[in-house]
Amino acid sequence: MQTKDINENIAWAKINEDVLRSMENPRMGYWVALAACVAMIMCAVLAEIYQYQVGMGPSGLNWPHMWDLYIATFVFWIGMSHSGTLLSAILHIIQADWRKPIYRFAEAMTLFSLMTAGLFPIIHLGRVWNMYWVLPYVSDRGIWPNFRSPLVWDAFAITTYMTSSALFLFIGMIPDLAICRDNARGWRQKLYTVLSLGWQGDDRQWRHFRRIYLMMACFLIPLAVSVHSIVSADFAMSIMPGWHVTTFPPYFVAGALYSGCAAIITLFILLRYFFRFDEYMTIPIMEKTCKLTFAIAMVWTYLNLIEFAATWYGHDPVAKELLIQKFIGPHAPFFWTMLFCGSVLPFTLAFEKLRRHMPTMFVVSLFLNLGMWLERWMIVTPTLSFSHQPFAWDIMWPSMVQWAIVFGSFGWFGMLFLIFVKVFPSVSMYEVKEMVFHRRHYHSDELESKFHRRAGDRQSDADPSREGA
Amino acid sequence: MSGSDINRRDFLKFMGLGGVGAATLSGCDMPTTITLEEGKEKVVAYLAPEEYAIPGIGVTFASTCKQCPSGCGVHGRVREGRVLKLEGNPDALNGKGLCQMGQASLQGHYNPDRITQPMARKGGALEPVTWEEAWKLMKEKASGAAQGRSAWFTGTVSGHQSVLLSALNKAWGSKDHYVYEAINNAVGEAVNKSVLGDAAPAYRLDKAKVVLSFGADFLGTWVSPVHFSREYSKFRTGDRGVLIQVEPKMTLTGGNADLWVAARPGTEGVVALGVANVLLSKNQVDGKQLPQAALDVISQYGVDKVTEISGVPGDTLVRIAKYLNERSPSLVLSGESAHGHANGYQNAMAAMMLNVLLGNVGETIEASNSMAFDELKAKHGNSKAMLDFAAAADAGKYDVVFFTGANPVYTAPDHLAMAEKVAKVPFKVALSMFPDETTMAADLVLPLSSPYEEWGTSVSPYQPTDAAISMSQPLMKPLSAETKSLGDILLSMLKYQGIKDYEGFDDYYAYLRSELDGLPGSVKAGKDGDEFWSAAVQRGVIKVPTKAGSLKVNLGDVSPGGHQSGGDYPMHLIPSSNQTMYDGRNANLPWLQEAPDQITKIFWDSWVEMHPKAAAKLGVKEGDFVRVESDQGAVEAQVYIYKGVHVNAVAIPVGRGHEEYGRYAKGNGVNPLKILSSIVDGKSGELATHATRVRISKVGRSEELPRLGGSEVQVGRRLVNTVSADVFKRTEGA
Amino acid sequence: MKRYYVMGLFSNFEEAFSTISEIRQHAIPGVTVDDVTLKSPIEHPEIEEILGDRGSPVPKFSLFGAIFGAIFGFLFLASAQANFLTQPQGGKAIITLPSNIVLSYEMLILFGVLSTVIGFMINARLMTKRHPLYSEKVSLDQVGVMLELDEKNVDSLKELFKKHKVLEIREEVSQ
Amino acid sequence: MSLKNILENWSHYRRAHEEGGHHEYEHMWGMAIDLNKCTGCNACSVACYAENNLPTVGKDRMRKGQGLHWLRMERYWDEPDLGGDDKEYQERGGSFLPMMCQHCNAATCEPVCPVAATYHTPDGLNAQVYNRCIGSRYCSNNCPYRLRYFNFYSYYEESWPEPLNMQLNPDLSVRDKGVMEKCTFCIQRIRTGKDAAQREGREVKDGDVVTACAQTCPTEAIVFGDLLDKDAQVTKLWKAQEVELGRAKQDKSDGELRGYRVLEGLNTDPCVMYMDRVREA
Repeated sequence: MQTKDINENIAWAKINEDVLRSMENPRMGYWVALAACVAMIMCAVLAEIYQYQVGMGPSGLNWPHMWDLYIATFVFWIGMSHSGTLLSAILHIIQADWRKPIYRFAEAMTLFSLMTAGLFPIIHLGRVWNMYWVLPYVSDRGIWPNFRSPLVWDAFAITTYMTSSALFLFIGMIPDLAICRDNARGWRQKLYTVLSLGWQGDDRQWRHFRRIYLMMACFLIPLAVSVHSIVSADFAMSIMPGWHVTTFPPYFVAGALYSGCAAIITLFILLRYFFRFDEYMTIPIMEKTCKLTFAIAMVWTYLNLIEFAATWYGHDPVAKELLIQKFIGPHAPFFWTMLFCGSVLPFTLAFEKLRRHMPTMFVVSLFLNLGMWLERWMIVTPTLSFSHQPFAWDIMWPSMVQWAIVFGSFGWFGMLFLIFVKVFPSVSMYEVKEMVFHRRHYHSDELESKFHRRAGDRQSDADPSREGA
Repeated sequence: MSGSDINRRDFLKFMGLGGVGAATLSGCDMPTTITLEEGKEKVVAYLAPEEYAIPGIGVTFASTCKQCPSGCGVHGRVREGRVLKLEGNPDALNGKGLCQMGQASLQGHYNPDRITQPMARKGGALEPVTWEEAWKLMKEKASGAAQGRSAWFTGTVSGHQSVLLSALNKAWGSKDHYVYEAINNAVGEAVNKSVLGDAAPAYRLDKAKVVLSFGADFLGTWVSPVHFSREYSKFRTGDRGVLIQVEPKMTLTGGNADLWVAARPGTEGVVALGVANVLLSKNQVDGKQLPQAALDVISQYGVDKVTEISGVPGDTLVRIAKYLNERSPSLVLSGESAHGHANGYQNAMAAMMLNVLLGNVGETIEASNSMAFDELKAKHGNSKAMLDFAAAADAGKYDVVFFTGANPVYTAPDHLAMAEKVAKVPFKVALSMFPDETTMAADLVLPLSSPYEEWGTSVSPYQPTDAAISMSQPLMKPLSAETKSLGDILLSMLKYQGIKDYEGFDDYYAYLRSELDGLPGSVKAGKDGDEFWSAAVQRGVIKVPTKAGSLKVNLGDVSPGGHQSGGDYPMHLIPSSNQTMYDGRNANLPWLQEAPDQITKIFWDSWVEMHPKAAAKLGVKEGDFVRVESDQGAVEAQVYIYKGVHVNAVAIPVGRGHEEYGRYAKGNGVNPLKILSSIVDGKSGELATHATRVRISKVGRSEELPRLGGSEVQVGRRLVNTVSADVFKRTEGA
Repeated sequence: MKRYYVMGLFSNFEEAFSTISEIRQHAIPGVTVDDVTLKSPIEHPEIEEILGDRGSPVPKFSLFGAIFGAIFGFLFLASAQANFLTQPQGGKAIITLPSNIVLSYEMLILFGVLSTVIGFMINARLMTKRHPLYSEKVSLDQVGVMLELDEKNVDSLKELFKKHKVLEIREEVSQ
Repeated sequence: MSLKNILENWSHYRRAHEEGGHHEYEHMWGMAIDLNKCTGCNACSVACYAENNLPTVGKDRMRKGQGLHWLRMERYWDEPDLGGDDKEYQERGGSFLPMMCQHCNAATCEPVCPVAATYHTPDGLNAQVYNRCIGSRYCSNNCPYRLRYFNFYSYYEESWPEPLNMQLNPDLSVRDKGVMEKCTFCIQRIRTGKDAAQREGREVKDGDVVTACAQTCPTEAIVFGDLLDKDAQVTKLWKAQEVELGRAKQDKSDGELRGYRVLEGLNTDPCVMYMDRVREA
C-alpha cells in the first residue's frame, strides 16, 4: 500500500522526461475529446446567436425570474476557480509540499474557470453588445459605471482575480517553461523561449522568484476570499429574502473551495489515468486532497445549517416562507439533492478504502460538483420565485437555450484545459524536484519502515539512486 | 450639476497620474430644463431619461365612446393628426373617468383587421368591390324589397342615426327594427316599467347607505358602469355605505362587496323574500307599503325554507336584513344573474318589492330625467329582439336585412341556429367595421368608419341626472378612404329611396348641423347656429330639457317561479359577462385580451370557474381542462378554482370563442352562449341566459392557466390591510 | 579588458557547495564568493548559508504597488463619482464609502500584484538574453557554479572544480 | 479639478437619504391610492398601456411571465389567518391593489444597476434610461415590489401591426429588446406640465400634471401630485393620514389611520401611499 506522497528516489531527469512526454504526441482519444468539447461549445454558440438575435425571451427567463442558470453557473465557475488559489497559495504558505505535483493543473483550472465564468455575466445581458459599459473606461461623455453596484464590483474583482491568477500561474511556470525551452524543437521552442523570459536558473533569479512567489501567494489568498465575497455580495447586498444573508460571504467562499477541491479530484484522476502520472499524483496526495475536501464539505454543511437556523430563528416571515418553500416547494427535489450531494455524499471521503479507490472518487467528485452547481441554482432561483410580493410568485424552468449555454460552458472549459495540458506542463517539474530533493534530504530508512510500511506491502527493491542529489 | 466645475486640464492632470487616459467629465452638465422656445442649446447627456425628451403639444377634442351602450363622453388627445389617447369627458355622465373598454376603444379604431372596403359575396366568398358596385347591388337586391319585407338588426341606437333608421324603415314600409344587446337590463326595465312606470329610473347609489344587489354588476357591465363607479366612490366615502351582493359568481361588484352571498342560481327572488320575511318578522319593519298579496307570499318564505331553497344560511339573511333595517336609505338592485332565468321577472320583482318595502322608491330610486326629444332617445337593446328575429327570419319574412352594431351569429345560442336562419334571408347587408361572424355571413358588407372618424349624436339609454345629447366628432381623418360613417350610409340610402326630406343634405354632417340648428332656443341658450355648434362640439354634450318624471308604485306578483332540478345536468352554467370582452365585441382589442380579468386575472383565453368543493369532487385542479356539457352542446376550457362561485355552478366568461373577428379574437377560448338551453323568461320573453344546466367532466388534459400573478393570498404580508368600517368612520367619517 | 567566465557543472548541490565554500575561504586569491553565480534546477533551501544573504527588493515593490493601488483606487472612484451626474441613487450618498472600500481593496491587490511582477522582472533580470554559458543540463539535473574572473585565475579555478568532481567545465571570454 | 471638487463638496457628496440626500428637490411626485375606493376595474392598467406604448405580447409570452404591465392590478383573496374567514365563500370579495413603480426615495433598484441606467431625478422620480440600460436585470431582481419589466423580445415587431402603430405616443420611446422598463409616473406628462407652466411663467400647480392612471380612474381612487406642494390634494391626503416620507415606521397620533406604504418596513421610502381597504366587520 502506497503511503508516501512521492517516491523520493525518482531521478530528476525522469521527472523531466515524464512530464515532457505528457505534452507530446496527442493520441486519438485526445482529439476525440477536443472535438467533443468543440461540439459542446457549438451548442452554446448556436444558442447564444439565437438569443442575441431574438432577445432574452427564448431563454425562458421571465418576470420575476430575471436571473437563472446563467448567474447560477457563473457563480459555480467562479467557485471552481478557488481551488487553484487554495492549493497554490494557502498550501504554499503553510508549506504543505504535497501540493507540488498537483497545483499546476489546479491553477490552470482557476484561470480557465474564471475565463468560463466571465462569459456568463456577458451572456446574461439583455444588450450584450454594450457589455463594455460596465468597465470604468474614460469616456468623453463623462459616463462611468455605477460603482455602487455589486455587478461592477464583480467586474473589478474578476478582472483582478483573472490578472493575478494568470500571472501567478505564469510566474510559477517560468522555470518549467525554461525546461520546455531546453527540450523543445520548432514552434514550441520559439514559444517557450519567449515565455520563459530568459530564465536560466541562476541564484539571483531563484532568490527573487522565491520572494515573488510568496508575495503573490499573500496577495492571492485575500483576493480569492474577497472575490467570492463580492460574488456573494450580488446576492447579500440585495434586500431579497434568501439572498440578503449575513453568512453569505463565508458560505460562498466555503462552497467555492468545496467545488474547486471536488473538481481537482476529478481532474487529478483523469490526468493520473491518461498521462500515467501515477508516480506524481499519488494515492496519498489524493487522500490528502480528499481529507481537505471533506473538511471543507463539513464547513459548508455547517454554514448551511447556520443559514437555516438564522432564518428560522430570525423569524423574518418572508425569509422563513422562502426557506419553507425551498424545503417543500417545487424546487424541493433539487434542494434535497443538493443537500445530499453536498453534505451526505462527502462522508465517503472519510473512509480510507473509498478514498483510495479511484473510480469511486471520480464518481463522488462529479456528484459533489453537481451538488455545488445545484447549490448555486438553489440560491439564485427560489428567491426570485418566492420573494416579497406574493402576486409576483412564479415557477419557471429554464429553457433549452439556457441549458445549451450551460452545457457549452463545460465544453469551453474542457477545451481550454485540453489545450493547456498539451502546451504546458501540467505537473510542476521544478517543484516536484524540490519535493523529491527535500524528501531525500530528510529520508530515513528506519522511519520509513516504521511509518510507511504496512503489513502486506511489497518490499521496495528499487536501488536508491544517488544521482543528482 | 451643482458644485462640480472641473475643467479639462485639471482633470487630465489628475487622470494622467494614473496613466488612465484622456477625457473630460464636464461634458455632461445636465440641463434642468430644455425648451425649444428659449432657444437653449445644451448638450443633452447620453444618460438623460425620457424626462428630457421634449413632448409635443396635443390638442384635445371631445367625442363619444361607443364601446358599450353607456355612451360615455371622451376627450381624445390628438397629435400630428392622430388620436393617441382617450380620457373621460368631465362634462359627460362618466366624468373624467373611463373604463378599460373605453380606453381600449382606440384599438378598435386603429384595428388592423378593420374592413377597409365594401365586399360582396361572389360565388360563396366575400370579395372586395367598389362602392359603385355595392350601390348597384343595393339597388338590385335591396331597393326593390317589397313593403314590410326588410328589417334592421342593430345594437343600441340613438340620436340622429336612430331618426334616420326610422325614416328608412318607414320608406321601406317595414316596422321591423330589432335592437339587440346580449348584455342588457331588459328584465329589470320591464319590472321598472310595470312597477314604477319608468323603465330606467335613476339609481342614487351616492345617496344609499346600503346597496343590496342581486347580481347587478354595476361596476362592471350593468347599465352604466363608469357612472356607477363615480357614484360608488361617493357611496364609499364619508358615512360609508354597505354593499351586499347576492349572485352565483363573483362579479367585479361582488369583488368589492362587504358581504358577498352565493345564492343558488335562480333563487335570488327567494332570497329577497326571505330578507323581507326577516325584516317584517324580526325587525318589525312596517309592511304597509306592500300589498296584502305580497305580504302573504313573504310570510310563506321563512328563513329555513329560504335556506333550503337558496342555500343562503339563515344568519346571513338576518345579517342582510339587519343592515337594511339599521341603515337608511337603502337600494336594492337586480341584474343579469338574477334576470337570466325562467323566473327572472319574478326575481326582479322580488328585488323591487324590497325597494318598496324599505321605502326606497323616491329616495334612492328617482324618476329619470327623460329628455324632451323622444325621437332621439336611445333604443336600448334586449335579447328578445334576437329571438323574434330568429323566428321571423326562419319564417322567411324578409327579403333583405341590414345588420349593424350587433353580432347575433356569434352571440346566439346554438339552439337558435342563427347562422342557418340568417342564411335564409336572401340578401343580407352588414354595415360593419370588423369582419365579425355576422358580417362574414352577409352578402354585402359596407365598411363603416370608426366612432372616432365620424360625426354623430347619441343619447345614453341611462340618463339619471341631466338629459344630454352626446356629440361625436372625427378625432382624425379616416384611416381608410373607403369607409363611411353609418350616418352617411343611412342618408345615402334615404336619398336612394327617393325620400325628399333628405335630398338637400350633402352628407350626414350637413344633416346634423341643420338638425341641431333646428333645436329649440332653450337648448341653444341663445347662441346662434355656428356658435352653438362649436360649443356643442367643444363640450361634447348638449344638455337638453327634461320631462319631469314621476314614479308610481304598483307592485306585481312577487311569488318566485318554481325551481326545477337539473336531472342529468346537476350544475348551473353562468355565462358571465365582464368588462374585458363584454359581449364579445372587445375580443379584437389586444389590450383587453391581455388585460387580466378583474376577478380571476386570466387573459387571452376562456376559463371555467369552479368552487374548490366542486373541483375536489370532480378531481380537477387549476389548469385542468374540463368539458362543460348542456343539452345543447359542450365546451372545453381550463378550470380556475376559487371560492367566488356557487358550489353548484360553473361560470364561463362570455366574449371569447370567435370563429371570425380578426386575428386577436379568432380561435381564442370558447363561447358559452352557444350551449345555452332554450329557456326564456316567462314574463318578458328575454333569453334566460343563466338558466342552463350542465354537467362537468374531466378531459384529462392540463396546462398552465394563462393567469397573471402567483399567490392568490397575501401569505400574511399585509400588502392590503383591511380595516373595519367602524374604524373608517371614526377617522374619516363624515 | 577581457573577462573570463567559467562554469562548472556538478552532479549535486553538495559538490557545488563545497566548491563555493573553498572559494569563500579564498582558495583562489582575488576571487570572492560574490563573483559566484549558482545555477540550479531548483532553489536550494539553504542557499543563503552558502552564498550569503543577497537580499531581494521585491516586497518593497509589493508595498509600493499596494499603497498606490489603494490610494489611486479610492481617488479614482471618488472623483468619477463626484463628477458623474446620474449618481444620486437609492438615497445613497454620492461618494459611497462601502463600495469604494471594496473596490479600493481590489485595486490594492491588482496594483500590488502588478507592481510585484514588475519588481520581479526587473530584479531577476528577466527578459534579457541568456548567458552564453547557460547549459541545458542546469534545467535538467545538474548544478552549475559560474564565476566571472580574470584570466590569471582561470586555471586555478578549473583545478578547484576538478577537485570537486566537476562533470563539465565551460568557459567564455567576453570582449 | 476633481480632487478639489471632492474636497470642497465632500460633505455634500456624503449626504445620504437621511440627511436630505444630494438633490435639492424641485418636486416630489407622489401618489395616494385609496383602496376603499379602488374597485379593481383595471382601467388604470389599460390607460397605462395606451399612454406609455406598452406592447401586448400575446397569450404564450404573457403566460410565461414575459409581458409588460407597468401598472398591474393585484388581486388577493382573504386568508383565514388574516382576519378573513375560512368559510365556504369569499364573503368579503377580493383585495385589489394597483401596483405601479413606487418611486422609492431609497430605491433598492437604483444602486445595483451596474451602468447607472436608473437613478433619482431632482423631481423625486426613479428614472430609467433606456439608452444606457444593458439589461443586467439586477434592478428587477432587487425590487421587492417586482415592478420592473424586461423586454424579453423586440415586442414592437409584432405588437403594433399597421395601423395600430399609429396610436403610439410620440412623446416617449418604443423600447427594444434587452432593456428594462417600468412606470415613469407618466414622465412625458410631467414634462408637458412643467413646460406649460414655464411658458406661462408660473410654478407648476396641482392638477397640471395627472398621470394616465389617475386620470382615467372612474372612482378617483388614485390621486397624483407634488408632495412638496403644500396645497396639492395628494399632500393633504398624506398629511391627513400622517404618512411622511423618509420614515420606515410612521409615527401616527391615531393608530387607526389608514395610510401606509407597501412593504414600508423595508425602508425603501416609496412615494406611493395606500389607504387600507375597508369592509364592514
